Amino acid sequence: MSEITLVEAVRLALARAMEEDETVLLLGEDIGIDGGVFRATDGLIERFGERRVMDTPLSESLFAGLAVGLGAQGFRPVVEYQFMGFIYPAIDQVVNHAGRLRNRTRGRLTCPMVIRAPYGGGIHAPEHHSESMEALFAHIPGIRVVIPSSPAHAYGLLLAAIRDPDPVVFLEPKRIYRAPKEEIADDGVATPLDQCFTVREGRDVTLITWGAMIIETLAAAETLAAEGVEAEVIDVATLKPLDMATILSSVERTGRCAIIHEAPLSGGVGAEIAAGLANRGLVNLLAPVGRVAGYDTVMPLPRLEIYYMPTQERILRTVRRVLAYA
Amino acid sequence: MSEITLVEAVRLALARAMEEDETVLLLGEDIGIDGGVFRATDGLIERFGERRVMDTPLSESLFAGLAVGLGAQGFRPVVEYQFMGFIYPAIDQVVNHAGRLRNRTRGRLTCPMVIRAPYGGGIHAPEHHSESMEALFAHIPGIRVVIPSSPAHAYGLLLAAIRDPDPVVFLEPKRIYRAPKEEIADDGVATPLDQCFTVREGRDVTLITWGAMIIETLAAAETLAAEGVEAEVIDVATLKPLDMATILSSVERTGRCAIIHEAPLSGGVGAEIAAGLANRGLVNLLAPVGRVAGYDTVMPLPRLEIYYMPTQERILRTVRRVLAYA
Amino acid sequence: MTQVASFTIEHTRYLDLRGRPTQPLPAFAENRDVLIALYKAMVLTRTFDAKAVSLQRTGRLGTYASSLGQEAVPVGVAAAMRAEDVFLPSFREQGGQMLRGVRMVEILLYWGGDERGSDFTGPREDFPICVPVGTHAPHAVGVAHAFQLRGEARVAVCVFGDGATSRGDVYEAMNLAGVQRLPVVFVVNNNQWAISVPRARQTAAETLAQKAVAAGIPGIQVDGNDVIAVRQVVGTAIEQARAGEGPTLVEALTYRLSDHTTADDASRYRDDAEVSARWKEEPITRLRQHLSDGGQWTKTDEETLIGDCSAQVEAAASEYLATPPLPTTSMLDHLYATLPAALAEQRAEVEEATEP
Amino acid sequence: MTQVASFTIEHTRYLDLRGRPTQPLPAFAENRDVLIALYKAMVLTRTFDAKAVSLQRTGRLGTYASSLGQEAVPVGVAAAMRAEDVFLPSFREQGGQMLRGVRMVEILLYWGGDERGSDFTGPREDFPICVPVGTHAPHAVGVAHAFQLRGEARVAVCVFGDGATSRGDVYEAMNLAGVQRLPVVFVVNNNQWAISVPRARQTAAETLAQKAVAAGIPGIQVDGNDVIAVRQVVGTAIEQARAGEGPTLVEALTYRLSDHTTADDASRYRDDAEVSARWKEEPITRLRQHLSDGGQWTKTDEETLIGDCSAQVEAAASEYLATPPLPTTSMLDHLYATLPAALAEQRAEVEEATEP
Ligand SMILES: Cc1ncc(C[n+]2csc(CCOP(=O)(O)OP(=O)(O)O)c2C)c(N)n1
Ligand SMILES: Cc1ncc(C[n+]2csc(CCOP(=O)(O)OP(=O)(O)O)c2C)c(N)n1
Ligand SMILES: [Mg+2]
Ligand SMILES: [Mg+2]
Repeated sequence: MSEITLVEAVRLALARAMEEDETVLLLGEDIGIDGGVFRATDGLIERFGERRVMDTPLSESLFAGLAVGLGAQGFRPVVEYQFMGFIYPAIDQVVNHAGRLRNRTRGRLTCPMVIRAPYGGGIHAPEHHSESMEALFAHIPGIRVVIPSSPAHAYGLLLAAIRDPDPVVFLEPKRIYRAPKEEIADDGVATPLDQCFTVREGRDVTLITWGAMIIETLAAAETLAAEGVEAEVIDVATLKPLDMATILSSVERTGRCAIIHEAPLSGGVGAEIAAGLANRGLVNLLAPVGRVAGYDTVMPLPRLEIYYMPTQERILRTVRRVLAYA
Repeated sequence: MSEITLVEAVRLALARAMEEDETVLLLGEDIGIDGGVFRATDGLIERFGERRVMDTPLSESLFAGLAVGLGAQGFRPVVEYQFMGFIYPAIDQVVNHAGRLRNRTRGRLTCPMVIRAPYGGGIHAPEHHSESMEALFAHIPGIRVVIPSSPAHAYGLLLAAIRDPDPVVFLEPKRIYRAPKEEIADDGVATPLDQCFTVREGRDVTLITWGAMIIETLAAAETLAAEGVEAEVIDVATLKPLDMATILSSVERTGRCAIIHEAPLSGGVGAEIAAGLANRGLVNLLAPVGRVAGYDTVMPLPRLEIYYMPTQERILRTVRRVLAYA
Repeated sequence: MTQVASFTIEHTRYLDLRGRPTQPLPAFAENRDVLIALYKAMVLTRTFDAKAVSLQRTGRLGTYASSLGQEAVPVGVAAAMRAEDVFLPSFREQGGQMLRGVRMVEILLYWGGDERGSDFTGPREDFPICVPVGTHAPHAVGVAHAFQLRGEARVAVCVFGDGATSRGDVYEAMNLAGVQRLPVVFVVNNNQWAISVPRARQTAAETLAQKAVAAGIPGIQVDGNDVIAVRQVVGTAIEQARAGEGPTLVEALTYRLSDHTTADDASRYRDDAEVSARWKEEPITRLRQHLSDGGQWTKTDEETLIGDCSAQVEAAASEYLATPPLPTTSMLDHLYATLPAALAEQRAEVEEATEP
Repeated sequence: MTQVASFTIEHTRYLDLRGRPTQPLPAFAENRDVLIALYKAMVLTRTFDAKAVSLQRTGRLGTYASSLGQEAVPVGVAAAMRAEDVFLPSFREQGGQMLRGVRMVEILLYWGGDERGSDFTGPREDFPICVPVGTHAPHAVGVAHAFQLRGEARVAVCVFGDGATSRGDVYEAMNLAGVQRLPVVFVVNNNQWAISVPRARQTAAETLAQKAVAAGIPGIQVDGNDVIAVRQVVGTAIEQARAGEGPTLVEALTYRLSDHTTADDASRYRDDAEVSARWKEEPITRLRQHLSDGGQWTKTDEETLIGDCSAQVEAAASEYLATPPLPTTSMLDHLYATLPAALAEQRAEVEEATEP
């Protein structure tokens, strides 16, 4: 067992899934000999051959639909969209077909497919390469939206996503692709979907986040701990369907909470969590629900991107407001 | 002045806008001699000619991008997507271009375009013809999302949308295309965007909705009134950017509220409203924020669609719970 | 300037407008039973369409897309397929679905607004009707890719309209099929109209078959009102695909004699004279003429057939009308393989809201 | 079978690999100054690319896409355009942007992560760089449509790569341009690679020019390393479009001698031998050879030019490096024409969060 990065964990999960189930296939741009622009599929074409690791033409509208056809035929295609900024042509197929093929045929045809894409900012990437648009998918019926926040979760959740009999959009926080590292036993054990994870326990305030923002959120929790405030930190992991139960039970104990995400504030997945609290958790709320998010604007080009993304300081500012409320 | 329907009001606004500004153009499938499948553009090709009312090939990916090009050149294209179920190929252009052309060129090039589409259920339409996916657009930076709830608003808001210098997604609730009717003076007066409308005043509870659900919501308010409960009803109208101020000030008075929409519950625009309340309105909330929405599933085919959409009964059930809470 | 590539598009027809052979018929067409089966399938389709339209007109069916005048396309295509092939229709190929074993009651259920209509008892791997125009072309390519991966001698057959050829995803699908030499056949049912948009406004291309050139695959035109030609040309394409020789695009030239759907009024945008003229080309009369010219079809045969078709269609309609609705909770029960815990509450709400 | 349509694709070249005419040159190429201007523009482009790559390597610029070896395409295209035409580049046409008046410092600002880089002082109606591959083809059609509506004799010129030809929206754009006979010229910069995907895996089509056949518009191939041919063939297409004769697709055959971008390592997927062989075809040496064969270019000319180009590029780089960053609130100030009230609070938060 050695320490590996998140992107290596993705690769490990892909290899494991392909090893154990020959219906698992990879499709996407530059995933073959190039190993993907982030090397998530490095070495897989050598290991599993061109039949199972297919470089596609540059046709983003097509991929998701191609996966629907393969899925209906019993394959488990895993499609890589090179960056989330190029995933939007998939939405038509995801809404109109992938998310409903099982329902509309009463289970006669199904779509056990995974759409993978790196997402999020913070790596000084070119225009259109840093967005977080997970909320667009989290509203679509019939699919799952899953985001890992660590190498171990990337491994376990991706295995679960591939084995899941329904379509999963699996978004990888590229800012933490290469660090931190984590020890992973390549044991083929999946991490459960549809479930939030409490990554830090605390009694004073609940911080809810996912993806790369786990780093700043945990850092903020440490800062608070030094001040004697114990923050509970929840990694949402599966954004759809959303495990409100875990969130509600935490807030029931802490009475206070803040939600942190990179995506634009309005209509982000944080809104759904806050709405769930406003409905089923109101009785426990001792303070307004804080949200720290990207602003409702286009992700700026690299020179300003750090001013767009939630920082530890911004998180602390909001959490302190939430804590101070009486 | 005579009573007209919502779809006639759309047509009236289009004609008025085309009359007063020759840069206004219509594009879409079957909008010419056929007048659009709902007749929204009936007679406009005869009046304004083929140059300004253009039947396009069946290319939904293209339309939004075509409008970006026309918009950058100073035209004001109004693009009809025949049904919201076919609008998804536009999302790529809306996220990656329309919503950001002004920002990325610092205002050198702009996109004064409108995307129109009928949306929503309740007319027993075929598969893919009844969805409400406004939330997908309401999360996209740089655009507006506007939904009228009456003929007068359709007229006024569409004029405002066309005159607005930025892209607007204008969704028309087709269930109320033909009824009720309303008197409209074709006076060219726009209805302000970025603003909610209080369509009924009341002190006991705030009901927040948009589009065709205004009918069931107002009916529920009447039922409640008969029982001595005065509901305030807010028509959101512009879903993005969202006028939380009006909503907050209403809930400040009533202390209780329910949000009603046809779209699936999770991640619907109702979530953002509830989140705003959980944050800025918490102090005033005397009861959990109720949400009455479509279920998190695919809109059923016509035989079950009435069981999917919020009814007056479902609204009343939730509102009564909200009222009963102490 | 040097010429670096050249292409031609060919057109095939076997029967002229009066049913007389214009060239030697393909072997299958020498077999009376085969031709009569094709004829019957077309007549059944037309009978079914008429009934569906009348059910719609009387409020007992939702919007419906008739295939009046175009029966030779779906019937010819389905007849050219093997049972183990996979059919991916658009929304106007009921004639082909029926021939492949989809029950008429299922088709009625679908258009009547009941999801069970897409849960065929018949060809279980065939795709359901596809409403978003052209979005099933990528599925066909995925299905064909599955066949290729498994080394199966099966073919995916995808039918779409002239309008669909303007959709980028149809092009993307054909292009990938070309790169991978997939066992898929694309058939354009070119009925000259996409609702109110005439073929000429859909594209400047002289033929729709030439859309194939962009994908580097063969494109060919066929008289879509000549069921012998459709079956022959599509059949050859299918067998080539089966043999590993890659995909083909077939453009079948026909004409939509009906409104676009029951929700449409074609008289708003189309001359009656044009429609009348096109009635002379429709496929059923043409084949009947051919059969009776050869002494293979009598008035009695015709009467028997009409009676048979009506009886079958009426029985299907009765079964459809007698089908009780789905339970309301079914709207959540088939969304995922297992209902996620997060949806349990909503399911309970559906039940609660619909309690009598 | 009857033949109903046929198509041919032609290829044009004027200079062979050693710069010797293979056929009579077009009129403009008889003018020394014109050829030298093309030559200078290509050398400036190459100098600029080298500087940009070195800025990136030293951490002073973001990811950058060099046009090494492909300079003749953007330069030839831009040279064929009029000032009032509108250029819609992909992300590898800096040579064309520069020739049209976009300042080098602006290009550096863009790739350095500053939005002002797309607010050209130069051709104000030209589109900024387009990163999502092929998504600007619909814009080009919109721009051309605007010209047609206003009756202006202007042309939209859109350049994209071989990879982009697999995108459905590029096809949809060409198809509409065909239907409306719009004044637009599409140029495929076929540099044989889309990152690691070779041309042959992008499509089974023998040429990319034949993608035009699907749209019913002319498609033509040109030697993209022969700037005379590019300028001539694209120029003819532009003038036809201007004259109302509709759109053309030009495929320019060239080769990407560099990595895809500075973020790429082409040695992972491409043989060095292939690259070395292609160095023999690159456009700058070829034109220099032609000029010196005609006694029109001396060693001194060359040295002066190199010095000039370096000086210009260094000046631009200094100006770029000295540009202070944008105010943080600018991220909200240009989103809408007027900041919506709902965003005022967020703007205040940006200010608050970035206070020193
Ligand atoms: C993507 C999409 N856009 C629009 C529609 C609405 N619509 C239904 S059928 C149709 C025309 C289709 O024309 P064609 O492809 O020629 O098929 P036909 O109806 O003639 O069989 C349109 C525009 C749709 N169903 N899907
Ligand atoms: C829609 C989209 N998909 C993927 C990418 C990532 N990407 C950037 S350039 C490129 C290859 C483009 O190839 P080509 O069109 O041949 O242009 P070239 O880079 O060779 O000039 C890819 C896949 C992108 N920018 N946009
Ligand atoms: Mg048609
Ligand atoms: Mg390329």
